[in-house]
Amino acid sequence: MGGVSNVPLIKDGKRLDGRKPDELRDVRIEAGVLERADGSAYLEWGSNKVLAAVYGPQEVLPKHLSDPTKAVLTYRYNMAPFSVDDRKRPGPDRRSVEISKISAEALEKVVLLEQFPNTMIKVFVEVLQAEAGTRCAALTAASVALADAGIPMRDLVVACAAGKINDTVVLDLGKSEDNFGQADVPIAIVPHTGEIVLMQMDGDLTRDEYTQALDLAVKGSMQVYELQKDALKRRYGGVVDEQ
Amino acid sequence: MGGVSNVPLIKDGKRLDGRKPDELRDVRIEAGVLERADGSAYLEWGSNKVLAAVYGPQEVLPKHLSDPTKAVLTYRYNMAPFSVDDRKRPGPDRRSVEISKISAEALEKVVLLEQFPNTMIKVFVEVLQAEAGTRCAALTAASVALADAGIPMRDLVVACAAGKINDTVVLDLGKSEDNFGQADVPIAIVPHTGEIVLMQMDGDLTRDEYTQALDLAVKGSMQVYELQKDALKRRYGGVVDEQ
Amino acid sequence: MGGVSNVPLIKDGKRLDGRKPDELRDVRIEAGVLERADGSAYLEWGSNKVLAAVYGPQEVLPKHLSDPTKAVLTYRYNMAPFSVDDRKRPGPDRRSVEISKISAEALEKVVLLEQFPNTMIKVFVEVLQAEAGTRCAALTAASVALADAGIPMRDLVVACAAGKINDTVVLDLGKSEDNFGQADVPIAIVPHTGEIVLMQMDGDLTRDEYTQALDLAVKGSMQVYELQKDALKRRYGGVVDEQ
Amino acid sequence: MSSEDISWTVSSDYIHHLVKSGQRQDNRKMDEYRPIKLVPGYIPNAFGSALCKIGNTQVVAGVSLVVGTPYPDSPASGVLMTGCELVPMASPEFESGPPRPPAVELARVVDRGIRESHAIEFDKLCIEPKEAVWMVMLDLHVLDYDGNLFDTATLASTCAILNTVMPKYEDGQVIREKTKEKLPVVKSPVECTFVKIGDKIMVDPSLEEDKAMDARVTFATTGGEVLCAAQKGGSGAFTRQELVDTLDMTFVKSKELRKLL
Amino acid sequence: MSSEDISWTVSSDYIHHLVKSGQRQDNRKMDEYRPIKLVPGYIPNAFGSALCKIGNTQVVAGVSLVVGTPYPDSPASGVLMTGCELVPMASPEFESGPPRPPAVELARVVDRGIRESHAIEFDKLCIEPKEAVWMVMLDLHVLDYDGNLFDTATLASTCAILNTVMPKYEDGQVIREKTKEKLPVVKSPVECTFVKIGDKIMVDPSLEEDKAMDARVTFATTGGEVLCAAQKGGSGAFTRQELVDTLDMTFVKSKELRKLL
Amino acid sequence: MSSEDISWTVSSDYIHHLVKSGQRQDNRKMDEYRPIKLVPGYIPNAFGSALCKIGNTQVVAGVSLVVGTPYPDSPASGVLMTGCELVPMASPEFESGPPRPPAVELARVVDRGIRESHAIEFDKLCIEPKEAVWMVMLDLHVLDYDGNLFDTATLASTCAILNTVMPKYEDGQVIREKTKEKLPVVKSPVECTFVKIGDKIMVDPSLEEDKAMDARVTFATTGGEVLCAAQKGGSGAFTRQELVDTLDMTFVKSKELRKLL
Repeated sequence: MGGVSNVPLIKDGKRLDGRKPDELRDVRIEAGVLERADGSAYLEWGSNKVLAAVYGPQEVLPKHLSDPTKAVLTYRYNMAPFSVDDRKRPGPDRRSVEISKISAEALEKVVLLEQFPNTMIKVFVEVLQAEAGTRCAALTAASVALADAGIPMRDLVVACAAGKINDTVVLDLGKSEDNFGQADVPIAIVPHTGEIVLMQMDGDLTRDEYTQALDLAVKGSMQVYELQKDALKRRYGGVVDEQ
Repeated sequence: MGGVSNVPLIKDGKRLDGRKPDELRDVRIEAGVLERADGSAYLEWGSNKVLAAVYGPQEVLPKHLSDPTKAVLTYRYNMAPFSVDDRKRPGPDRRSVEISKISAEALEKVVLLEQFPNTMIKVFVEVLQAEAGTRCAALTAASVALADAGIPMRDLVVACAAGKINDTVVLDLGKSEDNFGQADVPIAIVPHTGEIVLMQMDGDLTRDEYTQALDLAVKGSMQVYELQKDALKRRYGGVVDEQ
Repeated sequence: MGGVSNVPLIKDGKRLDGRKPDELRDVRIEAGVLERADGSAYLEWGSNKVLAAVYGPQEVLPKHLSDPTKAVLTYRYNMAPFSVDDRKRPGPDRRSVEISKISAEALEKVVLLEQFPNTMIKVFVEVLQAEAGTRCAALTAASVALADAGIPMRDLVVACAAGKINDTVVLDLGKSEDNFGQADVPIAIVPHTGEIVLMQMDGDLTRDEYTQALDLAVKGSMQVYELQKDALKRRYGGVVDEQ
Repeated sequence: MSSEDISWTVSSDYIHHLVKSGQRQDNRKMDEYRPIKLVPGYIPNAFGSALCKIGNTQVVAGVSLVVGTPYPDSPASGVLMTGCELVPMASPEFESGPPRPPAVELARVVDRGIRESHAIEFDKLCIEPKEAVWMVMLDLHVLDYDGNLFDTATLASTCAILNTVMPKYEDGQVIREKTKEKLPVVKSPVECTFVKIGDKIMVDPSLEEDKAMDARVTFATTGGEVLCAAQKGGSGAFTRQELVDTLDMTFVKSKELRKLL
Repeated sequence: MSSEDISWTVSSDYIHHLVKSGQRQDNRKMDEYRPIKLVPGYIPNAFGSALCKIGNTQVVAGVSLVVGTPYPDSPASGVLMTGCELVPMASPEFESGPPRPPAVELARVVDRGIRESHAIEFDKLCIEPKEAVWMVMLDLHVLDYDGNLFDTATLASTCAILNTVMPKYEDGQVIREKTKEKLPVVKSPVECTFVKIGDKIMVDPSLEEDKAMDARVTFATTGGEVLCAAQKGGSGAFTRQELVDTLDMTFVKSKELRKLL
Repeated sequence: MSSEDISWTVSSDYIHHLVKSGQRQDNRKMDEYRPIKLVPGYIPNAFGSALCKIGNTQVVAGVSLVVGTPYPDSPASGVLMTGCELVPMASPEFESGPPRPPAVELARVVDRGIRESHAIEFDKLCIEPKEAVWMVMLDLHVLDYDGNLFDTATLASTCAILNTVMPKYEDGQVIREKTKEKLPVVKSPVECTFVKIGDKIMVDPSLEEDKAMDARVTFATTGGEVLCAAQKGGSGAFTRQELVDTLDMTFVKSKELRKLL
């Protein structure tokens, strides 16, 4: 985050792309888009385009990673080389390793891993076009792909960020807001309980701004949750069991 | 390939090195040249110098690559750092990975892999000096090394290229012909049946030129096949069983 | 080594840091300095700072490296990035691979590996600050860490170097002596037998200079051996069993 | 032998059986492609891109343009570099990590089709001889593998380079902003892949046919019935006549493919 | 399940049991740190360094200064690069080889604390815009892992950058000799880490608590009650209120930590 | 324990038994080399090269000359870089992939013999101080491993640098064409390797002796009875006297080896 910046990002209560402070970018989700994967989802969030696929539960390879008490969940966040302006060298960098780690931990809270001991559930997310907020988009898509694969879960996980620009707490930072803003707080929640399973923050925030950001991000997450459920309903033509 | 080029490569029906269009460079083959390998061959083809070694059939490591229905054949084409003008960095590059893959596939057609389930046959070729046509030289040497190792085969595999220079289809491109020519068509055949087990092409060719190149490369291959058999006869002092 | 050099390194019988030709730098050893390792030692040798840790005997991973006749001993010499003036890229370079190999071989002479078949003993040495002579400092510390871990040994191993500067054979080269000197001969010995278990040399030496250097390095090693024993006595508050 | 291997053996026997009686699993004719969908500019932020679907196989090709040093032996020519990731999303057989032989072969066969057709006018990509040229970074991202990657990836790639626009270049700096100038592309190479199963040969192999195939051949052509690259794969063999016949068929099918561009 | 895994399971059950009754294994209060030792300049040869011990956890941070090219989007700013090796000396679970996810996360969370606090005045590290800037290479070397790496590594790092002196720079060459000029550091970021075990939350987790924890949260703060970075980890969850409460506690404990610098 | 390991154990016992009675498996004397064959210029295209065979061990050394930047601490000196691949062709124990410890040790011991003898006049390899110097890339390619790699590789290497000719250098460009000017080499370092089996010491170990040895020592010498490098290996030990005796023997045998150059 750039610290205090003179770039004007809000004018007359509107953000550069016309959104209100508490307004999400357009989000579109489609479940079941790939032939080979056991479950999949395509998600557009603003200009972000991500694809998530799930394989498993399946045999654990290499075998010594196997856990007799529960399934092992792996998560691979990957950016296509052409997804960003400066071509990204193929293969994992440190940023994607970190995102993969905390995203796997977030999903472990809801997936009923203990039902599938000695197996592996693999989640793959490919970012095809990136424009701020890809970790939230990826995790949101992954959660739909898990449901599409029929993996039993306590609930979906849904992610959304809030941030601070021009000293104002706003929802879902866009690209220039991410570049010139003052703080970003991506979170992921379990919608039915409001529990927070992923949370990062960078920039600078007072205690009050932080609580505002948390509350706003939860609110945004709940809106995206509706779109997740819609996508699954469209796919399965019925009512999703909300347990 | 350089496309249409003004470099004169044929003059008065002769090529720069004095060869006729359908003439091979000198080829010299010797079987059984290494102590440690189970089979080996040394081959000079023009200025190319290649050495092939075979180990196996032997235990498969790592074990999960083992196939209960047949032997696994691996092929490693490798260039010594000093084999080319610009020092080659040690280790496989994409070109040698591709050559290794299609060369292994070519040999799989003739080696009686089904006689050795759960084993591995390893073929290693080192290019010590390279001057156009190393993949054909390597595969030709590998085939002799397999025979020298006593691995049962339906037939040898023999490789040779044809190409196009100055709008003429010619046999076995040399280095400057490779650099300034219009097309190259390396193939490998099973001599007894004439079947084609390796074929690549780059440059530009009409349908007729392509068929001419195929026929010329088959003709060249049959000449090299005689030298393969000679090498094995010299090594084993008798007649090679042609089954 | 720089060959014949005009840099004056000895003046009035004293070296640049005031030492006499046969004088060691200050050496300080402390055993049992880490919580997690099974054995450990911290050693300062002049400005060198090294830390050694030992784990084992423990299960061999991967299993196929297991030896049914004895324990496998591994040794990892590693320099921290900030240990040298020009930041060292993390990870093993060729120098540390070589040092690790010959140091493991030196320890294999004294550790009673045959008492622990099918296990692994791992020695790790981290060089935190480097100033000539780190391989000797590391091996000396490793040997104390092995004793601290309670691994049975025939004897400790102790290492020290001699070298040649300004045509004089001297003990334990310092940094500028290493840079501008004429030869360096690091050795490691088994003190009770005087046997030499590690020896390297570079620079130029006549036969007589070489034997002088060997003898001087053995003498230095015996002094350091006393410090190793002191460190173990301080740790265990009693007399070390010298078998 | 894992259960997956066994299921492929069963499937492979079935395919061989079907093919012997002149049929394909999805009732296609031997010379018939599955439905093809091509989306130019699929990644709007990239300088060039396309999504291609043949049947359920999906490949995205994206083009990045960077400034680099030319090769010493062609100091005034741009450079093409083709990379391929067979990401594990696309198939249970694909694994993370550096490209394995199938990914390397795919990238190199697609690259050869484009390079050897002289589709890109590399001499127009020189900025300063010996010093700076445009490097065309073509990245293939396979999202779903349901057979015939070569033809799908080549269609996506040719479509992507055809819609590539150049970035701005000012004062020795690349400005990441699109211009109206297009990447100079003058040919439209496409590739046709055939597999041989038993003694039958068919175009556009499905996943099951890819697995069951004895041998595979791919021809890259430009317009005007000119062959510019070829690659045989698989542990089986072709006769000379089969290669000539598949090349003839290639000229026919390529025209259909080229119409999609 | 190896014998080590089993022993951890037992230990973890024990920790859960203890915590339920409001106790910690070493009798600490929930908001109490273990003893902390900080040795500035621990590696005299380095341009900046420190050893930090919290309990038995030991981390050395070392700073190297090298001249490099700035990033195109900040052509007049120095660069911070934070690396971390979890060397196998420090724990039986750590392995040699390229950094694994826990090492990457540690390096990135420490880096974020320093970077986002704007502790280093990067604009003062420009030598020649677009051409040459100082790169601050911060290397974390974990020697003994007994819990709570984040806070230990951050204390060592902040202490190291605070005592870093600049090398000489003459005629476009770095002279490896220390000057009297210090690295321009204007803030003292510290991090506080809490773990949640069952429904209890405690600061500065021991090794056993790190293993037994359901969820972890780390807050980086500068003086003046400003939050500059945060990271949640672990497969458990926090409520909104728990995050706000731990942040409040962070402001209190950070003052204590900052006194050590 | 695989069947190969068992066969080596048997072979090793046999060798120990033989040696105890003062014999070697091939009836050589303790101070006798196997037949040596040296082919200078074995790779005519390389700037320098040689094939060396000692017994059935075969090593090719090749020299490439490239222009590079000098090290900051010797800005007017050329650079020697020695690489080694123990390609899997040469022995069933060698594996593909990055060099393992034995390959690293081999490359470094050969390199040290050449470097420390001051055989190459590095100060004559400066093109432009601080900017450009010749880098001598010496690559060792082991083709058949039948014992005693160190001496074989060093003979091949010294022979290769002795026959190395310089490329053309015009207008700041290397022209890959040989000149009449030779690489400035003024010494002929060779290495002699001994192994200790039980209490016997013998020169030029065969493969079986390499496997059975307790300890190994290598001395590199130049003419005039000057020692320039040494390396002890193996898990056994030498006495002081043994090291002095083998060094004396080295001076004798080195003269024989040097005659082959």
